[in-house]
Amino acid sequence: MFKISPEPIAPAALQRTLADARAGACVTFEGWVRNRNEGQPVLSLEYEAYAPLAEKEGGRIVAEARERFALLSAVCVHRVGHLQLGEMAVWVGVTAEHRGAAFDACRYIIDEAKARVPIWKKEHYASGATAWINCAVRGEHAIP
Amino acid sequence: MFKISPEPIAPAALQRTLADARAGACVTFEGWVRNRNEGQPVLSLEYEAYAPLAEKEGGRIVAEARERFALLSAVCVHRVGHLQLGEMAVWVGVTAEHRGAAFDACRYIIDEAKARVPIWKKEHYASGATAWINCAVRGEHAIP
Amino acid sequence: MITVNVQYFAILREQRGLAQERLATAAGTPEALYGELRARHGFTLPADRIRAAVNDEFVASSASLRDGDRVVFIPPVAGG
Amino acid sequence: MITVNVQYFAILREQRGLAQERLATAAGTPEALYGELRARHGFTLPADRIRAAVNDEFVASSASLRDGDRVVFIPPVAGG
Repeated sequence: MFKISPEPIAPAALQRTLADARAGACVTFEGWVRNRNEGQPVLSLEYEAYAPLAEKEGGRIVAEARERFALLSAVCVHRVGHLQLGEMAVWVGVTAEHRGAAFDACRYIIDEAKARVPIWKKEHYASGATAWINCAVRGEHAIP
Repeated sequence: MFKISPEPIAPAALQRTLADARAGACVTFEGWVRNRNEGQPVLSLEYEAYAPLAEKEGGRIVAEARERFALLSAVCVHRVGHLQLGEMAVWVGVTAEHRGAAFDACRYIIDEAKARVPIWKKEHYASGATAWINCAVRGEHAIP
Repeated sequence: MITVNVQYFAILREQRGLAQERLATAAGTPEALYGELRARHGFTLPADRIRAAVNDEFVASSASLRDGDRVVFIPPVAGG
Repeated sequence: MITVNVQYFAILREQRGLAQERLATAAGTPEALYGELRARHGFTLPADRIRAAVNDEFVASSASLRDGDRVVFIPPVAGG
């Protein structure tokens, strides 16, 4: 299950959906808005998603993780909107009988989601400048 | 920080202690009592610790993780007592600027804790039998 | 000429100044359409850094566009 | 002869039938003491699967025991 959420993520409720008597391991990843990126002080982050395709592509990533690793369940929720420092941008939770599969799958899901899911983030800096991450082009005076 | 807890683990409160404006990633591992081990139906698990040395050795493992990986914080709490199916036996939470360090450190801590910290578990089976895990010896009719 | 609906996100939405538009074009592929729109609106991202989606699925930049398609140009992603 | 305090955990506690005892021994090392106790109480775990701790620190099985030491024999661990 992969969802885009305009509302704050509620990790406790999400994690309860993973409960399974066969599960011996639960690994979660949370991405938080941090106060610096590549040396620049960050004040806040805007996330924007192309939601229908993001949920499709995210769902494919979760399905791939279930094929590759011996999982019992896997969920990823990605926030959109204007987030302040310390807010949760993404939550991934997986359960498995054994911890190796749970760690590997959790990492697979977040790595692939960051690389493939159509979500963009714009950093707002203390200087007043902003930048869409990964969208700078050679010659621009922007964040590489 | 590494603690032995005779009380149920409260992950939300533990995770709040990890909040840090510099943190971009939080990875947690939870070990849950599962209903089978090596093919045998399990009803419950007893955990016992040699608490003073467990907390010292656990503290060393957390310190090693902080040396090896670019962490901001790391906490591990291990439950003792008689646990029912689905209960949480161990919680590990780490934060870092970047997710790679957080995943690697979380896994390091749980792997080392399982191998080095003086904690033992006894499985209670549906058959009425019990077994201290890893304590069977050749020739015994016990769980390998 | 075909008529397509184009949706813009992130940096493209800001550079275009709107989130979607309906337009008539002679472009037969997403790549050709992006080139046309980039020239018109000054998009900074070169075509080789953009992916295309049609009707909510990724497509090759050389796919054929059809009348009524909903086209999205996808800047480099940065979730998490 | 020295007097030591021995604590038992897990399978050793069950096989001994108590959690701790104070005893006099001629054993000069944890290894020798475990051999003595194993013979007396029928512990199933061989010495090479046991680690020793003295005064809440791991020690080599060949470490010297001193009068008043608190000794713990550590069966194979299984946390998590």
